[in-house]
Amino acid sequence: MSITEILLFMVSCILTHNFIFNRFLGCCPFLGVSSKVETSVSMGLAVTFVMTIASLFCWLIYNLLLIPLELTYMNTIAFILVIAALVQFVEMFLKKSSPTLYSALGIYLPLITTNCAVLGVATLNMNNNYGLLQSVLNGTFSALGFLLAIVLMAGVRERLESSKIPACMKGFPITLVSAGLMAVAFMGFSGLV
Amino acid sequence: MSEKKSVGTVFFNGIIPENPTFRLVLGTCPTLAVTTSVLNGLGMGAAATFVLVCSNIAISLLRKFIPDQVRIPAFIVVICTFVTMVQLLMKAFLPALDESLGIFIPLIVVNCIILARAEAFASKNGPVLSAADGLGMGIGFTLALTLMGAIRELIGNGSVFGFNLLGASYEPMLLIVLASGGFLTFGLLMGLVNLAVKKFESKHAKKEAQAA
Amino acid sequence: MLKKTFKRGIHPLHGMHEGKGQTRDLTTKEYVSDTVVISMSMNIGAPAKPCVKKGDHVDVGQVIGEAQGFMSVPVHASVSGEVVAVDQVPSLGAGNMQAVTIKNDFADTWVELHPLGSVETVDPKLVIPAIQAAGITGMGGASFPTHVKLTFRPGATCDTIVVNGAECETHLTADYRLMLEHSTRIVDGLRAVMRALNVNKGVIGIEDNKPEAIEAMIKAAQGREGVTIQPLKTKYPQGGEKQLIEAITGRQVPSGGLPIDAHVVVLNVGTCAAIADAVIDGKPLISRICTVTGCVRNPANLVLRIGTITEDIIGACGGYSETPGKVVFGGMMTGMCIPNDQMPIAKSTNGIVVLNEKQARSKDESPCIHCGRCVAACPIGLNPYQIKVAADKSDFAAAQKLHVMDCILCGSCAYECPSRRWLTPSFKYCKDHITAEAKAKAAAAAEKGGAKK
Amino acid sequence: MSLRISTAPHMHNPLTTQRLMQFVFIALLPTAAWGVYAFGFQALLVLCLSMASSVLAEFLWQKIAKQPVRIGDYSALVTGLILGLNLPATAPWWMVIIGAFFAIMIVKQLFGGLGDNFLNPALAARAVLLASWPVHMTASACVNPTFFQAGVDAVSTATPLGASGNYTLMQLFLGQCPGAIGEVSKAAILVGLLFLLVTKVISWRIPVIMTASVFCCTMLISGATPEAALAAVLSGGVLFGAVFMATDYVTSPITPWGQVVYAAVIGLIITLIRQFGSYPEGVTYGILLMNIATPLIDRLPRKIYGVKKEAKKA
Repeated sequence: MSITEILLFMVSCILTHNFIFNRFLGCCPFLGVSSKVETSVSMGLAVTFVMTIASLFCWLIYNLLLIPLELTYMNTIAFILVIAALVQFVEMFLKKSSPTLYSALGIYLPLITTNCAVLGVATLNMNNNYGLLQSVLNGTFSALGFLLAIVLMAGVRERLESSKIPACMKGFPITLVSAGLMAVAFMGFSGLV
Repeated sequence: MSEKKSVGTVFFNGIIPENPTFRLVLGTCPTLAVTTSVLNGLGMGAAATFVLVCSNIAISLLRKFIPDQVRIPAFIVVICTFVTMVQLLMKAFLPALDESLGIFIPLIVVNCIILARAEAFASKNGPVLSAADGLGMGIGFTLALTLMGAIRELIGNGSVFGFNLLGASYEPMLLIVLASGGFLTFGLLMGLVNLAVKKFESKHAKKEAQAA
Repeated sequence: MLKKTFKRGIHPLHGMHEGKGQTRDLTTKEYVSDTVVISMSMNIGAPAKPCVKKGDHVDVGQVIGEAQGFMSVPVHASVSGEVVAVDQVPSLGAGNMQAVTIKNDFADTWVELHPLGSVETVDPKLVIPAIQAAGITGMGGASFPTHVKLTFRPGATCDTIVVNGAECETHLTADYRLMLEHSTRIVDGLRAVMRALNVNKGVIGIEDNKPEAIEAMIKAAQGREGVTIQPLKTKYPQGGEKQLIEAITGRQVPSGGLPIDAHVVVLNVGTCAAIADAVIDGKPLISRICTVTGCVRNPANLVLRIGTITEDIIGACGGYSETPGKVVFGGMMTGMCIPNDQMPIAKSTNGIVVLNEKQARSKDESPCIHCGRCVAACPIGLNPYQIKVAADKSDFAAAQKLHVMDCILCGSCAYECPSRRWLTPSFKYCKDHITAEAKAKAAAAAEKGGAKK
Repeated sequence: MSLRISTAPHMHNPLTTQRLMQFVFIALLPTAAWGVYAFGFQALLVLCLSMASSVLAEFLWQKIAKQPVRIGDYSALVTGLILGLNLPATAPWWMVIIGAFFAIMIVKQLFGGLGDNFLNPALAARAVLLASWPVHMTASACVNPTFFQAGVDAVSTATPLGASGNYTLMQLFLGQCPGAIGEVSKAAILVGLLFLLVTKVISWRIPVIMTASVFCCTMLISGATPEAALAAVLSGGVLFGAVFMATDYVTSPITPWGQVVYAAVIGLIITLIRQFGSYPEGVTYGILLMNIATPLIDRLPRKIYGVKKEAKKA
């Protein structure tokens, strides 16, 4: 891939096909962990980290193990095990090597196992027959798109904290409506790549 | 779990009081993504219900044998098995539906409703109750998805189940079937449900107060 | 001459000469009423203790309240006559306070005075005790005992004395008249302080809407060692201590610090004149210039004895011209409302502004529209709209994080707010609450420490 | 004798929210008048319908939610007018009503009403309408044929961007081109801008920097000549957006530097969407996207008197 292609791919993953606003992947943490800007940044970074390695390992497992063994129908089960193991491993590794990073990202890591964005990106890589580099880039850039979305959302939600929102709309409903309006704005990027 | 629960209450619990979509806000991704039409919503709901019931029963049966430390991976493997079954069955018999649900069928694995019920209910209760819980939750999820699908299809396409209801002169509001429309519909609907529940509860409380 | 100023700020009543037109050209007149009520608590710190009793005869300048400790100043009789009462009277903002009521015999007999002579020859060591003995507190509004301000904690140094002649408050012309009529006295007072503190730079800052005052002061400062006049741009709150220091020296007082942390002492022109009186004539502080304006028949700049009752003052100005809605001690931006016109003036009362019913009506808050006018106005650089959100939720920790403690309560944000939000009152509430909390904590900690011992 | 007591300050700048909104309304009148003149009676209908439904929506919501009715503050009226000016003159009546109700009820009141919405209501409604009924939103701008001598006939794009180069700079400037009702006459918009600046309703920062950013980005990204870049600034809704929509108090950053960043990035996004996107015009989306980023921009630290940076960290 040339630099231009990579750049375009980045714009596509982050803006045009944003995981949250376009593909609906990773909505649970997006709605759940976006009440404070600081925590949402941590969550976004943790997801970026895991999605990048997960894309790499899932690609390796799928292309070097499942295809030769003709076990491709086992992809879902293989991917989810890889992801669960990876998250566990990353957690242990971070705990030992970088306690500061661990204290920032630690509590979000177990949540990521069931973040459909991670399994989603692995499945998308497989469905689109991406190569190794493209898979990893897809993982990173898509996760950065998630990071962007969750941080923007957190900023908006912090502002909403002081608003006079009707009681029945407080919490998830208003967050969803905000996300909807944000998705409308993100539609502006459609066709950009 | 000292109190003995009846199968009926467990079943109905999932449909309204603890509706996974509107009250517990679990499994939001498929709710948003696939509800562009009633049929999709119904299909997704049915698939999830199937996995939910089966995995609940299986986990409930296996709960004595699964060591506590590895229970989450074990649950995931069990769930994943059923998801793969659904995936293959759907590909074989309902290829059109499989096409429109796409990536969200394998993603049932990470649908938080299923894991949450396995963890919160099936690993602590017997198979019959777990099956009732799974069915209740599944139907609650399906109802929510179908409702959302119906509303979005009606407004965004002028039809329900593919039948044109609003006449040829109706100009559909395309936005509702787009991504942002999903968020908007879900948010507004949840707000309405909250409002209704609140009204109901306050009325109930008033009646009780009057009775007392 | 180059006009200096600070960042941001506002222009209240711009184009109406800051509301000063009514009184700026009126020469000061002396007014003495037949009864004065002199509060024992006219300064920040400990109140004085009355040392006269009912029926006593007092002379002008006689000590009637003794200072209680270092953070306190004595109080002097402002008229001669008979003490008719020593009792509790309502005071501004602090519940009831002890006060001495004197019936004036209009003899104006003075106690024996002890003049120290020229400010250029006086022994510098005698200046600060003389200031304390004369009962001088900040005349600009804050009423901080001046001798305390001039006594530095160990290690602190001062290289500039800044004299505040900005008079940025609207409607007030007391300092302006003082600068015109007693220019030399102000310079004398400044020189006395400069010699007492061994500082060789004294700057008098004056807003450029008072060109006559600038001229008069330049003339008075001619040939006086180290004294310069600095014209300032007309902008509110130019006369705020921190803003004045920023404008004149380019330095900033560190957050939570005092002007001395920026090696500066700020004195009001009125305070300087009072210091000159105390040093040269040995006279205590018993009278001051006060602007009476707004809805009164004959607005005036009056020389009033401390303790003169508002009702008498208004009477001396021809009475109310409309039904009064609010009577404010001080200017419109930072002044305090008095509950009734029986309130006597204190050492720091530089003006009385009478508002009619319409001007006094309070306005309801409407929602914040994020217009940013408060941010553009705040001379400190705070985000008032954010602090208000925290204040409304009584989230004092959040307010503190947003630096509410650096707020100088100048009222600029509240003045500019198109939604009429009660910004400054909320911030005052926050600051008071946080200060009280910190005090309680310190007290509790001290008690604990004491118990351990 | 009883006197009122309150805390300082005891006076206020006479400029109230209501007055500010009135000023914005007045500033919009020249461009609205031009729109009606250029597009005829139909445009007037759209504007009136939009304003009426906005005010009605606000009134209904506040009645139903049992809130004090604040339609007297002109904010709903201004939203309605801006929305109307953002629509083509051919907009069908039901679309105008849906847009107005969406703007007031969902974008504004659902979030708590005036001051609490994080998106510009009129713009969000426009984006929703554009996504829902693209055909109506980009339908032929019905141009008053008696007025245009320049031979402009009904053109089927909402902005002249689709047919760029067909209009001279002068035509673009005066508004002899198709487009939404309010965005065509740049001259009328500039009159409004002048009014807003003189009355100090807005500062120069956002409008000037945003248009400058569009100009510079067009030259840099598209490699356009200065004349073409000027045409880019004068076409479509750049000026209307810069003067009336990006400057919306509620949804734009408060701090001066925040406003600079905000306006510059809007210009960049507009250029990117115009150049590469599938929509012909990017003003709506550029402003909406930066509305979303505004809470984050407002978090940028500011210099506070007497507070040192090191001290802040500790």
